Parts: sequence; C-alpha cells; structure tokens
Amino acid sequence: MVGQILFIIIAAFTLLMGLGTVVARNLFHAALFLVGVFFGIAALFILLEAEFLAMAQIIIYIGAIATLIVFAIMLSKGMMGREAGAYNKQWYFAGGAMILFFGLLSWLLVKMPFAAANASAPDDAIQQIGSGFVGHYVVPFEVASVLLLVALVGAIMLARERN
Amino acid sequence: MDLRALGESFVAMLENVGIPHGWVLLINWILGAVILLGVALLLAIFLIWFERKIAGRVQDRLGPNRVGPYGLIQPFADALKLLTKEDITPDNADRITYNLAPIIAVFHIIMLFAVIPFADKVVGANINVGILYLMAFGALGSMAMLMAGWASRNKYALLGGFRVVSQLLSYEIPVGLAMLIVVLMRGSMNLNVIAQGQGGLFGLGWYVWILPAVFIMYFVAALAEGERAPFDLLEAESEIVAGYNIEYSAMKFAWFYLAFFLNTWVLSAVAVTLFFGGWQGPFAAQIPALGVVYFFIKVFIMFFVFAWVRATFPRLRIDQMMSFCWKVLVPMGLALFLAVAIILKLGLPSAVTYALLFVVNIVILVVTLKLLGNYTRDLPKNKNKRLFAPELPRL
Amino acid sequence: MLVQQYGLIGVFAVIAFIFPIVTLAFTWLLRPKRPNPLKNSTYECGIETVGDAWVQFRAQYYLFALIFVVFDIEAIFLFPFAVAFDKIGLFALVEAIIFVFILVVGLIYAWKKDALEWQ
Amino acid sequence: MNYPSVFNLTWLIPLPTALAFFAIILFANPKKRLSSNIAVGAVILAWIMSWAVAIVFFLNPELTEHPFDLNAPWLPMGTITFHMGVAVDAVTAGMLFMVGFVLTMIFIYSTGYMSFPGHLDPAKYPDAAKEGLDPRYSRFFAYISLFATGMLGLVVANNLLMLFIFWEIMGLCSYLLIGFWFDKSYPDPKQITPKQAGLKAFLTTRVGDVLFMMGLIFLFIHAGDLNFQAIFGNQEFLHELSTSTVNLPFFGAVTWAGLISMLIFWGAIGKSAQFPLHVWLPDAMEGPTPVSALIHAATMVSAGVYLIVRMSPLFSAAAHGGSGVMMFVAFIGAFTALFAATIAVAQKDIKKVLAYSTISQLGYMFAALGIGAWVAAIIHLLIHAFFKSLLFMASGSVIHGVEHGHHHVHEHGEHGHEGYFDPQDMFNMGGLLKRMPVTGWTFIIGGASLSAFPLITAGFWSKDEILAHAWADGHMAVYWTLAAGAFLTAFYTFRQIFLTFFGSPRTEAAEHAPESVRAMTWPLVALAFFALFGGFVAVPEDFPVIGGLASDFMAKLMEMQGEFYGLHVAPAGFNWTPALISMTLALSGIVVAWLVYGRKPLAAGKPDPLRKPLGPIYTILENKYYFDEFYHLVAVRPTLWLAQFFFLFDRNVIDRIVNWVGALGRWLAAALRRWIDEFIIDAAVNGAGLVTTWTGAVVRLIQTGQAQNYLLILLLSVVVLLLLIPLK
Amino acid sequence: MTVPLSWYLIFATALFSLGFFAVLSRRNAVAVLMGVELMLNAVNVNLVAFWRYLTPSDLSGQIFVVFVFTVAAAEAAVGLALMISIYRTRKTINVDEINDLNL
Repeated sequence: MVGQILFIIIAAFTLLMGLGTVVARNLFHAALFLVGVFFGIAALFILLEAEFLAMAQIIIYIGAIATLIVFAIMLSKGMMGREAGAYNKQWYFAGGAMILFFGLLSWLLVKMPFAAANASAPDDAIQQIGSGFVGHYVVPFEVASVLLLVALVGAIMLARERN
Repeated sequence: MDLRALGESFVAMLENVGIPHGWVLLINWILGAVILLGVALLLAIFLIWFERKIAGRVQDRLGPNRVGPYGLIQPFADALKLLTKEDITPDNADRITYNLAPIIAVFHIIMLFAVIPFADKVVGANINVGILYLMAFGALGSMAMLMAGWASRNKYALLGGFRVVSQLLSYEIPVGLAMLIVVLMRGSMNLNVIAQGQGGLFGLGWYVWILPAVFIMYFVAALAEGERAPFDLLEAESEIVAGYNIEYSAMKFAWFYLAFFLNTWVLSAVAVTLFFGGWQGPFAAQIPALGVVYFFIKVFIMFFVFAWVRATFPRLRIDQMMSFCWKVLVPMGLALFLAVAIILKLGLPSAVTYALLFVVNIVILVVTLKLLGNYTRDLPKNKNKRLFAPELPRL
Repeated sequence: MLVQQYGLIGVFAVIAFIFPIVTLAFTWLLRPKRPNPLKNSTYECGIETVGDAWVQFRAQYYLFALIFVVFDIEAIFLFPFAVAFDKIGLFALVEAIIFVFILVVGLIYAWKKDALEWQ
Repeated sequence: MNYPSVFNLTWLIPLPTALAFFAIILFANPKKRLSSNIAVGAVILAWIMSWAVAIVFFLNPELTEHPFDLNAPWLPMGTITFHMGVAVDAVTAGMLFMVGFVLTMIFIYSTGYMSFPGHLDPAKYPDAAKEGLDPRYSRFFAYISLFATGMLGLVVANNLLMLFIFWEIMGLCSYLLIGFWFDKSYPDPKQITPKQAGLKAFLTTRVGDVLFMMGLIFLFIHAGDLNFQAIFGNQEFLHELSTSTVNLPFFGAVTWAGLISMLIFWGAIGKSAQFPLHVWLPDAMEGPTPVSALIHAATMVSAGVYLIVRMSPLFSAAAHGGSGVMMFVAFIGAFTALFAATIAVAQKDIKKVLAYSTISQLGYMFAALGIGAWVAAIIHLLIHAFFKSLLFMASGSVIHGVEHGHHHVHEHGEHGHEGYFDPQDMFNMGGLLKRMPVTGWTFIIGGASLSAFPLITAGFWSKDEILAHAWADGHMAVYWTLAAGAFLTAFYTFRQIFLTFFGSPRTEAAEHAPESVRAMTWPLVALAFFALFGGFVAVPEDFPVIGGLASDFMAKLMEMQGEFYGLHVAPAGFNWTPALISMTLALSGIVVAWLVYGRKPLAAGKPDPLRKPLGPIYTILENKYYFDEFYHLVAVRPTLWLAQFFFLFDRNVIDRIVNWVGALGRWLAAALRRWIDEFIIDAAVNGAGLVTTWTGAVVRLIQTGQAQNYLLILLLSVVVLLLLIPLK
Repeated sequence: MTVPLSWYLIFATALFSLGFFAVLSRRNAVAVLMGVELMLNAVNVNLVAFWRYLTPSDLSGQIFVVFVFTVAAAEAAVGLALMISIYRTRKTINVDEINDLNL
C-alpha cells in the first residue's frame, strides 16, 4: 500500500517533469526538468531495490549528461532564446500518433502475462554486477570502453575549435 | 553509553505505547533526519567561526573577537543580519531557477550527512553504496551552481558558474579514483564497513599509512572540490568578481556560504572515514560514544589543515589548475589504481602486501613529484610551451 | 533492511529540501522590501551591461565536461569491479587493466589534441 | 582428439591485416611507402599462417572426421550467447591455401600497380605525381587490408553470424574500392563512373544480403545456434527442418529447409553476381585492376559459392525433403554460365570480358553444386581463383602498359590527344606479346586454363570434372548448357588473346607500351605456375594414362570431408564421351577464335568481324541483353520518378494551378471589379493557396529530407503493427 | 512487492512516448536529444522492473542498464559535439532547417 502510494507520487512527479522537458520552450528549463526526471527515475530504482543503479543514475545522468547538455546549450548562443516556435509543423500529428502508440502499447503490456518470480533481490547484487562485467559480459565491458574511447575521440574532433 | 541501544530503546518505547510499526519507523526517520539537520546547521555556524579564527591566527590577526567570548557569537550575529537583510532579485533573473539554486546547493550538502558514520553504526543510512551516494549528491552541487550562474543573467555569474563547474567536474575524477582505490582495498562501498576495516594496530591500520599517495591525491583534489585555496577560482575577485553567486544577497547568499563550509567539513569527514579510521581510537569499540568524540576530533584536525592551507597558499591560475588535474592527478590516480589492484592480486601475506603497497605509493608519489619538479625547473626554458607538454612521439 | 535505510534518506531529503524553503519564506516576512530599478539591475562592477548575459561560450568548457563524462562512466564500471575484486580471478584483473588502458588511450589522445589545455 | 598446435594459429589469421588497416588509417597514412610495406608485411604474415594451417591439414587427412573448432562466448544477450570462433575443415584449408596466396600476390602486385593514375591532373596533386604514386595510395592499402581481414575471417569463421559480418565487411570494402577513383568521370555521360559503379554494386548485393539475413534469422529461430557443426552435425534437426512446412503467400507450402536455403542462396546470388543480380559485377571493373582481380574474381565473389558449399548439408536436406532448391541452384548456375559467356563474346573492354567470364565460371560452380558435384565445385572454385586473378592482373598489366604507351606518345608530341583514349579497349591494342612478353605469356597460360585447354592446364581438370558429373548423373540439360558455355569460353578467351597480343599494334599507344615493373610481373609468374599445375591435385584416378601418375589428394580430401557432412560425393568416374565432347568443344572454340581473329589480324579502326555475321544479336550481346536498361526501367526509374513526381507535382502542377487561379482571379477582379465583391475573389485565391499548401505539405512528406518526418513514418508503421496484434 | 509490474511498464511507456514526442516534434536539436535521453531512461526502467519482477537472481537486467548508461553518454557526447559543430557553421540547430537528407 505504502509502496503503491510512493510509486504513484514518484511516477507522477517524473512524468510531470518529463512533460516539462517536452514542452518547455526555454532549453535550460527543459534541461532542469530533465534533471527532475533523472532524479525521479533514481527514486524508482530505489523502489525496485536497485540501489547501485539509482546512484549510478544520479552520477551519470545528472552529474555528467545533464551537465554536458547545459554546457552545450551555453555553447550555442541563441538556442535558449525565445524562438519562433518550439515545435515543427508535424507536432499535432506526432502527438496523436504518440497517444495512439501509448494506448496500444500499454494495453498490450497489461494484457501480457508475465510470470513474476516472488524472490527477493540478492544481497550481494553489486558484487554480482562486478563479476558479471569481467565474467559473462566481458566482451560488452571491453567494447564499452572502446565505445567511450571512440565517442571521446569523435566528440573532440567535432567540438574542437580549429584555429 | 551506547548510542545504538539508545535508539533501539526509543523504538521499543514507542512500540510499547502502542503505535503501529510503520508509524514508529516514520517517527524514527523524522527524528533521525531532524537530528542530522541540526548537527549540520550547528556545525556550519561553528565552522564559520572556526575558519575565520584560524585564518586570523595564521595571518597574524586576531580573527573575530568582539561578539561573545573569543567572538563565538559572531556567526549567530551574522546569521541574524542575513536573515533580516533586504533580498535583491535582479530584474533580468529567471526567477524560479534563481530561487531554486541556493536551495539545491544547501540540499545536496546536507544530504551527504546521511551516510557519514559518526561512530560504529551511528550513521543515518547504512547503505551499501555509501561511496556512490557521496559522489551522486556531490555531483548535484554543480547543477546548483550552473542554475545560479545562469539564472542571475549576469555575464560574470555565468562565467563563474562555468569555471567552477569545469573545475568541480575535473577534480571529481581524482576524488573518485581515490575512493575507488579504497573500495578496492576494502571490497565494500559501505562507509561504515570501510571505517571498521581500519581498526588494527593502534591506528597503524589506517589506510593513510598504507596508501599515503592516494590520500595526498584525495586531499589535493578535495581542496579543489571544496573550492578552497589554492583552487578557489570561483572567488577570484580580480577575474570574475565573486563567481556564480554574485547576484545573491541576504539569506540566499547565506545558503551558498553555508554550503561552502559544510562541503569542506564533509570532505574532511570523508577523508577521515576513508583514510584515518573514522571513529576508530582507543576503547572506541568498548564505549561507542567515544567513537563520536574521536571522529569529531579527527575531522576538526582535518578541517584545520584545510583552513590552514587556505590561509597560506596563493591562488593558482585556472589553466594551471586544470592541467594539474588532468595531467598529474588523473594519470597518477590511474597508475595507483592499477598498481594497487595488481599488488592485491599477487596473493602475498597481508603484512608484505601492505608494505609493498606503501613502497609503491611512495614510489609513485616521488616519481610524480620528480616529473612535476623537472617540469617547473625547466619552465623558464619552455616559456612558450604548454603546461606539462606531453613528451610523446609524434604520431 | 534496504527500506529502513532509504526510508530515512527519503524523509531526510524531504526535510532537507523543505527547510531552506521555509527559511527563505521566513526571511521574506522579516526583511525590508524596497526595490528600485537601479538596485535590481545586473551587477557588473558598476559598468552598464552590454548585450545579453547569456553569451556564447567557448568549446573548451564542453571538452572538459566531455572527458569528465568518459571517466565518470569508467568509474561506474570500476566500482562494482572493485567490490567484487576479492571474488574474481587474475584474468578478470587483466580484463580490467585492458579496460583502463583503452581509456588511457583516450586521455592521451585528448592530451595530444590539446583538449586538456585551458586557452 | 589432439590437434596439431599450429591450429591454434587459426584465429590469428585475420588479425595481422586488421591491425594493418588500423595502423595505416590511424598512423601511417601520410607515408605511402610505409603504408604499403605494413600492408604487404601483414598479408605475408597471414599467408604464412594460413599455409601452415592448410598444409598441416592436408598432411593429416584423418582430421576431416574431426574438424577443428574453437569457440569463445562473444555476445551474451540474456539467455542467448552468440559465440565467436574458428573452424578448420578440408574446405577451409583449401580456401586458406588459395586465399592466403592470392591475397599476397595481389598485394605485391598493387604496390606496382597503384602508380599515379592517368585520369588525375598531376598539377592538382604535385606531391603524389612527383612520387609517381596514387594520391590515395595509403588508403588503397588500408582498404585492401580490411578486405583481406574480411575474406580470411569469412573463411575461418565457424558460425553463420560471423560469416555474415565478414561478408558485409567485404561488401563495404568492395563498395569503397570500386569507387576508389570516385573523382573519375568520362566524356560519355552514359558510361558508368566509379562512383556510380560502387553504389550500384553495393545496392545490388544488398538485395541478396537482405534475403540472406532473413534466412539466417529463420535458421536461428529454428536451430537456436548458428554454429556450422551444431547445425549440420545434427541430422535429426536437419530432417525436422526438411519435413516441417510453412505456408507462404504465392508459393504455398514449402519446407523450412527449402525456404531457408532458398533465402541463403539469394545471398550467394547477389555476392557471386549470378543471374539476375549479375549486373553489378561488370561495372565493378571501374575499380583499380588489383581490386578486380582480388575481390571481383578470386575471393569475394567466390564467397557466395563458398557459402553454398558450407550450407550444402542444408541444401541436400532440403532436396531430400522434396524441395526444388537444388534444381534451382543448378538452373541458375547453368543458365548464368551460358548467358554470361554469350555476353562476353561481344565485349571490347578487356576487363569486361573477364568480368563476364567470372560470372560464367561462378555459374559453373553453382551448377556443380546444384547437381551434387560438391567436390568438383570446390576444386573449380580454388583453381578458378588462381587463373582468374592471373588473367585480371595480366590485363591490368596490359592496361598499365597501354596507358604508359599513351603517355609516352603524348609527351613526345607525335600526336596530340584526339579526344578520349580508352586504354582498356582491346581494339586499341594488338601485338603486345612482343612488347610485354611476361605479361603476354602468363595471360596466355591463364587464358588456356580458363578455356580448359586439355591436359596441360589446371582449368581442364576442374571443369572437366563438373561436366563429367553432369553427364554421369544424367543432368543432360545442365551438361549441354555447360558444354555450350565451354565452347564460348574458349572462343571469347582466345578472341581476347588474339586481339590483345597478336597481330600488329592498332594504336600508337600499343606500339609504345612497355613491360610492367617487377612487382607486377613476378606475381603473374607465380600465379601462372598454379594456373598450369594446380589441376594436378585433382586428376581423376581412372583417367587414362596419367590417372595414377598425378595426384588427386585434394579431391580425395574433399570427398572425405563431404562424406563427413553426409553428402554424396562419389567421383563421377571417367567416361570417354563427355570428356571427348568437352575437349572437342574447347579446342574448337580456340580454333574458331583463331579463324576469326588470329588468322588475319584485325587492322586498326576496323569493327569487330563478328558484328556483321551476327547482326542484331551482336548488338544485343554488346548491350548485355539490355539488363541494365531493364532494371533502370523497372526499379530505379520508378523510385526516382515517384520522388520527382511529388516534388514536381508540388512545384509545377499545384503552383501552376495556384498561379492560374491567381491570374484568373486577377483577371476576373479586373473585369468584374464592379460587380463581384472583392471578398469572394480574395477568398478564392486564398483558399486555393491554402489548398496548395496543405496538399503540398501532405505529398511532400514523402521526401522532405527531414529526419523527423522519416521517424514519424517509422512511428506510424509501428502503430500499424501494434494494431495488427489485437486484430490477430 | 505491492506495486504490480504493469504499473512500471505503463509508466515507462508513458515516459517513452513523451521522449519520442519530443524527438518527433521539437525543432531544436538539443531538445530532440533530451527526448532521446527520456526514451533511454524509459528503457532502463523497463529493464530494472523486469529484472526485479522476473529474474531477481540474475543480475543481467542491471548490467544491461549500465551498458545503456554508457551508450546514452556516448550518444549525448557525440550528439552534442555534432550540434556545436553544426551550430558553428550554420548558426542554427533547428532540425527542420538541417535537411541535407533532401536530395
């Protein structure tokens, strides 16, 4: 019961923030709303007993990605100003399709029978994640570092100011 | 006196009165939260006095001495003044963001108190990801600064915000690496467990003896994380007036100010927990209340060192500061991480392992300082060269 | 166990967030309110503000944030690894070393391309 | 089973060239010679390793019963884990032997070939012109190194997923290399440029690849694994696959095995340029000649054959299940073999002839696979690679020589440039044997091998085996089609030889053509050796006189391997009738070529003597049966037209209507100003304008160039799919 | 476990739809990117919810989320760098003005 109320509060907060991200004309405000979304999702991770992910969510999304977005906004002056229109011409069409999509998908998901396992989360989850990285998931683990390297190189190439 | 027993008996009392378990829990949490908040606020007020006193003494002044004995009441007087001062919001400011920034600034610092172990198990929330929690809520601070700088709609504020966030982000990496190495040693991210692990041999089990270079890296990076001299670029009046909080006044400014001191205190507390055994000390195991005393003594000594450094050193240039982070601390941290990981996997007896770790730490520290020294010695010759120009083969 | 600990954090978060708001509201009641246009103008050392404050910044800031992001994620990968360190074998260590090494290559690249220079 | 330790090298084989690719791209790029040295060094390393593995396998034929297989988990996807691994069986060993060697030869050849190209303006690239090397020399070696990785990886891969990945890497390299001289253009706008040719190759093979991927997905759904051993070692699974059926629209019930193998075969059709997806290969000749030799003759195009060879257990299972897929393979192969050979007869571009002959020879291999002559197909695949890469490289040498001769003439100012000179046109050559003896003789050896000149060439033994099988197994239609193809093959090959090397030079350029540099001629000689003697690894035991003398160990090895995979691989046995027929046809082809082109050398400026007797047929052949035009008409044009339509519709029709309505309105307003209220006119005009905007907005959604529109269409498709689920 | 799994799934769907809507209809490229981040977050919620409810003993769900973090960060880094670079040359990052996909 308490869990449900908590979930509703957090989910409502997150969706509200998400809505703010989508509708805010000012990009900086949109970014702040986005931070709110990230925070709400971290809280949901706690509800789901994934504490490591909750913290990682805050560290990476708020500490790193949101900051990156704000920096990028600042780097392109005029992006945050009042512009002619925040939306393109197809927004109403997209909105309708989106609502349809949401309705259909959630209807399907509710109907879908999932076999829930009534087990509790393991106590040594973090340890298991750590050994997963260097065990079963070692190739993705190494590929992740390559991906980061490539992203770093690419982004530096793109963003660098050449004199 | 056992603090835990106190808490437990309190819970038992409430349940005996007949309050349902859920509500007892809630009351317990609220009580804990209020206590933590109170500790934080009192500390902040005391720290302001403490630091001003130290700075005064170091610089051959008296420091605050008028209001109350030794000027002890001074911070309260300041607080009263700030509470009643006129609050100016610039017309251009983005109001909601402008008002939210100081709230978040103080919120994120106060949140950090929840995981600091004041004594064995005397900790707000004994979570398994304590270290990550510190990093997570620490990262929130940069968001507050960006908000403040942006919402003020002032070039200096924005510039100051950006500079300080760049600095905080950069120095978060060495801090994180230092924490990572400690986690590697202990095998847990729970701060209480980490402090427990440093009990042996009358303080010789403190990680500062085993990993001196890691501690020094942490300390230097923490100076920058706390925006303290010699890394206090945000307050470089000659360059950017007063940083991101230039447009703030009265209580909103006070919150930034408070956050600044609390930040330093938390960084000291983390340093003590990670490297100086936390609450560990003679008889702390028998009398848990002693642990709190030891902990606060250690933290204040640590804080004193921070304040001492601040009062003594001149400020670095921002390019020097960033280069120092990325070209000295980060490589050093990565080298330490790899060295520690390899040594721990060698499977030697623990005494030998610790000795080896110490030696390797010293070696890495000496090598780093030597390279740095060579560079600064050659500085006049390479005036046109970049700071710490890499000696890599041309590709 | 988990709920116990995070319950406190949740309550604490609410209180820690509300408290500054309360104080700000409190001072709003106490403090004098006598604004005037000059007082409320942007402070730039007494000089008239030129142009919008939201000026365009140099890409240098972005580059630092970028390198930070990469190393931040590296840390997120390595923390669980460090926690599981006792339980895993030598080969896993080698894998982690490769992981770190690849990112060191990135650092060297950034260094070479002067992305670490504050200009 | 204890494997020789050298097999552990297998997974290293694709590695050196991959590293070379990265080394060149990242570091060595500015230094041309260093780049080519890195690439050649890497490929030599790969060659040594692949020969080590291959030869050890040849020496241990018992390994065919226990193919080497090394697996490592690669992509864990929840409960499914894709594996990465290498396997060595007789087919792999044979391919490694061929690929390693041919790759090396072509790499060495390329160091000589990639000199400063004639179509570039030396003034624009002064540095490269001074060095005498292509401005993008390093890039070329990077690309072919990556290609080598793709080919070697494909050969050693032990599962279909990896095979597909390397397959696509090769496709990418092929695209990049065909369009290598992307800045080249021709005075004739109809002539395809390298840029277009690359695109064409990429898009055409994509058709096959998509079907191939669908086949893979179906196979994966059924097998849960893509490892060759896991799929083909499991007879029950194959049996089940060949008996369970699926209902398809238009086709009715087909077995799963039939469907999957058909889809996979389409991948092979695309890659190996079989009818009807053959159109890209001749245009792929726009790439540098080493590329044609390497990718579009010896290795990549034969990957399609290799794929079918690998998948043969599935195909034969499908055939057992009553599916006609093997017949289809045989039909496509035989038809292509004859069809491409007829086109080759009327081509004048030296490389295009070879391109069509490649298509034709690949058709032979598919036909062999279709009739169950598994061993013969493999042997022909290996031997064909040697002589065809030889032919291509020799033709490249010829082109090079003629181009040099042309420049020589040009520099000495004896004749100015009179328009465009095509150094690949055989009618611009003649008498080159005297000027370029090494090239000429090796070309003749290769040509003889291609024509299956009896007894002394490798091509005879391999091709004869296919024909013998077709005869022995009673596939008469296939036999006669292939035999006719053999006649044409001999004819066009010697037509080419006579036109190029004999008679007297027909242009100044040919007269001054010099012999190519050593780096180019030595690989020719090395390959000529295999083109001559390579066949002596598969001489049928019961062949008269020399049957027992020469070895047939390769055929034996492949037979053992085929038996292991449960295929029927009994040798055809020697039969005088088909052997004599095919020998006669080959020799008569040569004789006819001599009668037409060799006896009386063609004079300069004269048309092809075939043109007159063949009449309109010649024109049809010359235009490749108008296939390009046909595809252009049915596939390319409608797409472009649709896009253009919406654009032009908007621009012309609607705008015109608006303008017209507007003009009408103005006219009406002027004429009827007094009687008609201005309001109505305005409303009409505005209304028309609005209608235009709406219509335009709707129809132009199709081709806006805006990613968001495309994404919206994607979303709508997903919504439609979601709607289908409840409907079902 | 008082919250049914479907609540999480519907929540994630809603968040995903919001993000996709931003991607489809915002003009500013950075806003589009934020929409992508929303979508990725929705996916993460799904992954964690499935892990918690269906396979709590197998940590694959959580590990996948970390990889999604990585991808999201790389995407944001490169995407934003692209925008900075585009902005530098074109002085706009409105998606509907960048229509070079148009032939």
